[in-house]
Amino acid sequence: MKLITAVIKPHRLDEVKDALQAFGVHGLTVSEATGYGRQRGHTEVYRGAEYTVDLVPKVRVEILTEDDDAEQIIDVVVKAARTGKIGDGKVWSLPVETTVRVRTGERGPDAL
Amino acid sequence: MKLITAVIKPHRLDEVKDALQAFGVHGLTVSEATGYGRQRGHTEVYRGAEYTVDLVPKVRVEILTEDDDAEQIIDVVVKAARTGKIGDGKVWSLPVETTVRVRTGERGPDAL
Amino acid sequence: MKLITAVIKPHRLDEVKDALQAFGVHGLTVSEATGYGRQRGHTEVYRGAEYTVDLVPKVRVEILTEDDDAEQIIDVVVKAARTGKIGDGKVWSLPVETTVRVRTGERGPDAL
Amino acid sequence: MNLEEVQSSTNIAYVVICAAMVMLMTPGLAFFYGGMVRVKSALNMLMMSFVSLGIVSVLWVLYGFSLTFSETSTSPILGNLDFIGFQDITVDQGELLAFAVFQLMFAILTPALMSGALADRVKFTGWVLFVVLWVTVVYFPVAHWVWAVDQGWLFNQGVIDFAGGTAVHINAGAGGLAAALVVGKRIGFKKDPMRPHNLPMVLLGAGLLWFGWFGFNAGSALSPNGTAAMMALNTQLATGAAILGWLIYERLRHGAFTTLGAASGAIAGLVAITPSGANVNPMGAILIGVLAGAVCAWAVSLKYKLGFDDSLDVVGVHLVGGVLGTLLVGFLATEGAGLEQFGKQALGAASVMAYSFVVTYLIALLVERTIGFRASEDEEVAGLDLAYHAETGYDFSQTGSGSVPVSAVPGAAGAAVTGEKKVDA
Amino acid sequence: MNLEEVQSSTNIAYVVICAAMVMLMTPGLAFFYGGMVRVKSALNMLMMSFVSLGIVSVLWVLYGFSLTFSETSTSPILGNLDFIGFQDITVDQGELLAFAVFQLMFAILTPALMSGALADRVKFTGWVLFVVLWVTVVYFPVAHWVWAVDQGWLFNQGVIDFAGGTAVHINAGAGGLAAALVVGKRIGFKKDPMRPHNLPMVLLGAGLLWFGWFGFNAGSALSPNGTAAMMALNTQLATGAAILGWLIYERLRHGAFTTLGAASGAIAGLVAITPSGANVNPMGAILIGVLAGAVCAWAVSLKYKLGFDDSLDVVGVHLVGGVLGTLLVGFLATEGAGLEQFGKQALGAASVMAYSFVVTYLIALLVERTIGFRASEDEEVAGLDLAYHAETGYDFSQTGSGSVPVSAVPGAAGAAVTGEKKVDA
Amino acid sequence: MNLEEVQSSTNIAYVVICAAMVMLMTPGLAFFYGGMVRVKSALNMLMMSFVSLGIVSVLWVLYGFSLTFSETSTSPILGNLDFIGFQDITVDQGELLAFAVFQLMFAILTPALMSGALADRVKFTGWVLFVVLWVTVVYFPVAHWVWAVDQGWLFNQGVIDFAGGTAVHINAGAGGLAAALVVGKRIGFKKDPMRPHNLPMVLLGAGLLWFGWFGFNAGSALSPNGTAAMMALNTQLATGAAILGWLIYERLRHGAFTTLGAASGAIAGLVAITPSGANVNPMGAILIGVLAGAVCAWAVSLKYKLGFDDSLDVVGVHLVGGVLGTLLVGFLATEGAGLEQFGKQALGAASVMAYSFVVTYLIALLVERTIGFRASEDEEVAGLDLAYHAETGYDFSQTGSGSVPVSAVPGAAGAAVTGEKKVDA
Ligand SMILES: Nc1ncnc2c1ncn2[C@@H]1O[C@H](COP(=O)(O)OP(=O)(O)O)[C@@H](O)[C@H]1O
Ligand SMILES: Nc1ncnc2c1ncn2[C@@H]1O[C@H](COP(=O)(O)OP(=O)(O)O)[C@@H](O)[C@H]1O
Ligand SMILES: Nc1ncnc2c1ncn2[C@@H]1O[C@H](COP(=O)(O)OP(=O)(O)O)[C@@H](O)[C@H]1O
Repeated sequence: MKLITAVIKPHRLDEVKDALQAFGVHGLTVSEATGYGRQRGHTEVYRGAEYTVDLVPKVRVEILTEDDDAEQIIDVVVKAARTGKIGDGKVWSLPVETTVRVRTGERGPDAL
Repeated sequence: MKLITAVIKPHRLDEVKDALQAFGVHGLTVSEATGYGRQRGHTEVYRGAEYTVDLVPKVRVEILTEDDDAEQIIDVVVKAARTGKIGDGKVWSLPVETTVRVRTGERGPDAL
Repeated sequence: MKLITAVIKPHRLDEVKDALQAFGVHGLTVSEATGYGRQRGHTEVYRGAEYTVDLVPKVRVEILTEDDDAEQIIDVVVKAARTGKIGDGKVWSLPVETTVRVRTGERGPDAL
Repeated sequence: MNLEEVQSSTNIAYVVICAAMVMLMTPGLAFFYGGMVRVKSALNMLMMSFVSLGIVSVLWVLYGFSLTFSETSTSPILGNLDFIGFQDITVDQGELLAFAVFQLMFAILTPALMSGALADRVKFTGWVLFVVLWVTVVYFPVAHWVWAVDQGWLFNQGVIDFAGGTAVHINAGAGGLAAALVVGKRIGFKKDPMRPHNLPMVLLGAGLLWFGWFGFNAGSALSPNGTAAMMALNTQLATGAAILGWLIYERLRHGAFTTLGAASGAIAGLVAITPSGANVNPMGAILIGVLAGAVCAWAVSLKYKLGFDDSLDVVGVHLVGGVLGTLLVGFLATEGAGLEQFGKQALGAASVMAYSFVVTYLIALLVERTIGFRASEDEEVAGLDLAYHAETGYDFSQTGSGSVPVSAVPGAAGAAVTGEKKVDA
Repeated sequence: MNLEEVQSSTNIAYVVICAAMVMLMTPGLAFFYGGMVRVKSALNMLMMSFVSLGIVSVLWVLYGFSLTFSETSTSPILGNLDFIGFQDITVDQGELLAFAVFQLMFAILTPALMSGALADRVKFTGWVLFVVLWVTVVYFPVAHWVWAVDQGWLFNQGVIDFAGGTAVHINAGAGGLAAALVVGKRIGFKKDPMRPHNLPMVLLGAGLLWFGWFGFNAGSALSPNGTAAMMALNTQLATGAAILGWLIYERLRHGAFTTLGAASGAIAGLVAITPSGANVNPMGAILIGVLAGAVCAWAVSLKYKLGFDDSLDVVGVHLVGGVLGTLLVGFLATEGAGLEQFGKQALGAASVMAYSFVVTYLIALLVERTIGFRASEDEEVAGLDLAYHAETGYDFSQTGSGSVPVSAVPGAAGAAVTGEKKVDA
Repeated sequence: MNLEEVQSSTNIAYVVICAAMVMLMTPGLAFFYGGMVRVKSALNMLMMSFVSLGIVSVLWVLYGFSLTFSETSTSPILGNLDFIGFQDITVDQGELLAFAVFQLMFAILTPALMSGALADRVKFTGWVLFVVLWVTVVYFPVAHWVWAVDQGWLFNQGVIDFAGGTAVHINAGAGGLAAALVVGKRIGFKKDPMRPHNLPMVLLGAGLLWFGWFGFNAGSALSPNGTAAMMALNTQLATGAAILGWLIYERLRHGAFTTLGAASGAIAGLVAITPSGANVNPMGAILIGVLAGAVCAWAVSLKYKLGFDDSLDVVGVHLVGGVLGTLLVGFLATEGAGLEQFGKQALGAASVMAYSFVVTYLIALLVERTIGFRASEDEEVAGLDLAYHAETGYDFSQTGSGSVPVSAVPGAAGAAVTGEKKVDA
């Protein structure tokens, strides 16, 4: 099993979700994040004090998947999340040792 | 060392925390998430526009643990988080290479 | 590639960010979390009902890095995040299998 | 133009503006209560107050005003039907119209007060029916008893209730308790933490209530005179003193000066000074306030001791504060204070309390047995906002759409349009 | 001191306080609208209203009041320049001054109403220029038509518009539609969910609007009399009834009683009762309200059917509600109701609608062609708050600085100071 | 009933309602300030204002009103003790009572204004003691100097201060500066970003302040007349113009029209117009407003240049705006403008500023040396809300309990009940 994590632009979430569904992935977990890299933030002004806010809003998407599908899912996500402008984000995958579905206790591929 | 991640229903957090404490786990990290899988969301209506909101609120719990305890902890979490209805969530574990306690610089099991 | 995760005190984020930048890390992802361990929370009172709130606000920082830099980056983070009081947090590292830059599709070290 | 007309014009200006101020108390109450509940039912809490603005306004014209204040009634119990539909009231009766809109605001606020006892667990339709029945069977009669000049039996007994200690606060407090008993406890009562989701909103509500209460109390003089001015001053003094009373109690007992305590203390003081009017002097008002703050701060813990789930402390604040204020006038009145007046005050408090408790209990039972009052367990756990209002209170997410992908679904009366939101097209 | 002076004093007290209440409507509107948009442009929405408070106040003294209400104008179309700069008005003319500040608040509110049609996608400087032109070329003339006693042509036609059904609501509704057509749809209209980011804020806005509307409606009597009192009562009744009308429609059509519906219904009722004044009786007010609630609840779906992006339903609520209220007076007026009055009402509604639509369209085009009206795509996607206001609405993060490390940058006029915030030093 | 009585009734109506409006300014101020601080101390900021409503109300009756406005005092410095406890004031003195409650609201607001200079870093008990001492030793005397007709020395000098440029704004501004110097800078001042946690709340505060300020300014006429109406108009004009002044300055200097700037500009304009009353004409009001907006926009940067941490710019807005407004009347007064009046104005401004600064400095020192004024470092870093109020401002979490498992602990005065919340049982 693999855990694929994608840190993407918030307004691409819908596309990524739709693309994954079309591919056949029927579950995922989403959370809010901020980040920076090449893309930097913006300036804010409060009563004459100017701040640079470095961190840009991002969304983190996590998908548990069987090993065989991992590469394809990465490709699906990368394609759907891409706008071509800096700050599009990163996708990475980690090896998972155990997976359990809480409701049933099923393990491994059955847990997905 | 393992990192056990559980994505569970928000209102089971207390039970999971209590069960872990009873088991002897004395630290964990919690964050907010949303997700979908078999369980889908709900409909919202704003001035006649109806939306389906797919993502359901979840809570993510992360526990660093020694290898030997990992299986048991997974069981403890799964048991405490279970309601038996869809959407109960997933638990997975990842292999951890290094762990450090920031305050002291201790590594490995001592860092927990 | 490694994924270094640090759960630290919120007000140390600036220092950690600055230290990483000085070291040469030019990207990271940040999200909000809460946690407990040795450090416990506080008491809140609402119309005479007293609650103990166990979970303490933390910030999670994630850094993707090449294998060779991992140890040094961990040290940089640990040093910058340290206040010496309990609750300073944990840092851990995980092995990463694939990394992709969404914008270009570059993989591995080039994706950072 | 003669003197009487000019005075009448002044009265109308005064009462109309005070009416607007009292209107604002119901939204104020909505925020006061809404900030105190968990986020998942916050909108429902707000709606319980706002819908009262709708329902009672209509009933007031239909029969409420007539049942309460018909000028020709001879019954000590209830008005007659002379003012039904406001059929014969014209613009020549400016003061009567101003009085009608002013008093309407009281009739709206009183049932809304009870919603605090029922937070997070009642069906919205059940609440609507409950409000309709309650104002009809409880509020209109009781207001007649107390305020119908030379008609209502409590009025004729000489009970002092300037602006609504009995008719509004004791009435709502006792009713809230009865309804809470019928409806039962929230799931997780005494076990789960249920901390306020937005304390600044609670303070906003308290601030608006306080502002509007000047209209409520000082406006009840109906003509701007020394009584009105004294009442305005006393209102401020009792409220300020009650904040101090509550905060000091809380600090001694629980170790902190809480924001929720300051807001609650303000309301407790406002409640307790309401019956007195200008019948007490400024030092009396301060005494009433400081006692109300401390006593209500203690009284809110009764629900844990006695085990009834009066969620937002309608009993602890409105019933206890109302009784306290009503009784204290007996001793503190600048004229005629003493055991006799105290007896009258006790009679007023007790009879309203008993009537409201019993009848409200029956009404709540009736609602529960017919269309249902208590929400289902699933609705309550998921939150009433989604269950009855199909809405979420806040969306501060980065995506501006709640990080929630949204796609269209078959609506109540529409066709499915997959992949986008369904609209009324 | 004579009777007239005392009555005048009463009038001044009344109108000055009502003016303050109407002032509060513009912040109220800001919250009503601001809560409805996505978080990334919420401040911009608030600012569109607040800047109107600045711009129109100044223009009013310079020439607005004179163009609208100069006492010596003989034109049915526009006032003259006699009151320019308020040069000859002194403290001896208390009632005139009170009237001037009261009416100023209407002139501020009306352009602000249109901002709802333009949510999330216009340049702030474009909006500023638009407001300047619009009040000058549209509002001041139209208000003269309707309200300049014995001068304005609609006034002389006998159109009943007590407090602004035509001059305010139809005017803003038609103008908002025209501007929205010029500016175009929001990116993602009909596709993306755009749910309100803060519904309690919407209710706060509705509550403040409602409160202020008593000043707006009842205050328009200018002297506190029976008409004022009847108007206050009718205002409350229509608003309450409209909440019910909207909620019932929504429940039948979409299956839920929404909070946004309750708030919207209240505004629809307030809009629809505005033209009638005391020309309808309380039952008439309830009828107007319940119809306005249901009809507007239906009308807000028109934008999806017809495909124009009137983002926050200025058309559905203000134009439709305003037309409905203006026409219904024709039939429901307690005096002189009938086809003839209906004809006059229709004339008033149609002429204001046509004039406002056409002229606003041209103004919006002018702004777009000169300094630009529509925001750039990048600005719109990232949110207007950052683009034009360099601010973020909320920061609830644990770090107290938005989990966002902040360092100084070269500002508009300053040197870079790396690693810390740049200040004006 | 005679003419005088009717006029008196009108005055009471007016002053009582204006008093309610001024009361609302203190909650308004609480939101204005509360939205500007970081979330971890937002409740504390709100409480600093709310507790003033409690403390000063009580002190006012005990001795404050008497020290300020006793009718029989012959001292130019301070009132006497004739009104202590309001012992001999009865409902027959309606206008006096109305005046007492009206002026009480000013005495509440003024110390609350200073809380902005002390944001996020003072002990709550220290603040309470500070307010008690400050109103007693600074506010009551200074208000007597300026407003005690034919008694106060500044009044007798002919200083024009219609509604409180000196007694309220310069007084609070200078006092705020002194206290901020004693208390020291926030940890992280000039280094950490400290952005407002809730800008819509800031605007809400500004809106409520603006509304209430009509009561404050126009109400200060005490009788509704031409002066009152002119003051109402001028209040609106200066405020609107100041928004524009601030926004334009900010755009030129920092490249953005900020929401915080619009809100701050409004307050700057309100402050600056306060002393003039109807002594300037509408064009003069606009001039005062636009200057106040631009000058205060510049003045808020002084704290970075000079290195004092006046956290929420009490100096930049209230002191600078108050001085500006007070001096400008010297030149712009419609009657008697010129160097002589300017000299009087300068005397008034300077003497209040000097007295307030010095005495406040000593009071703050006294508090610091006795019960302590500055919070501990740990309390400040963790946030004052938890430290002094045992509360958290918001909980928008999914769990409805803050994602925070909560279990009972030994409370201040109770036994531990592990695993569930501890209640007062
Ligand atoms: N080394 C890294 N470790 C973790 N997250 C990173 C790293 N570099 C970038 N990111 C995440 O990816 C996002 C986009 O990266 P950025 O360099 O701005 O754009 P791009 O990948 O298109 O060049 C960042 O906002 C951050 O959340
Ligand atoms: N493939 C997946 N990858 C990541 N998270 C998942 C995946 N499938 C489900 N989840 C998470 O688990 C939650 C529960 O899953 P769901 O399928 O709805 O219920 P159940 O596991 O009880 O069948 C989801 O809301 C989501 O957060
Ligand atoms: N076993 C664990 N698994 C995951 N996170 C942990 C664990 N133990 C501690 N943490 C995280 O580290 C934070 C600090 O831990 P704590 O024990 O309080 O302090 P310290 O590490 O300084 O002794 C916690 O708030 C929690 O977020």
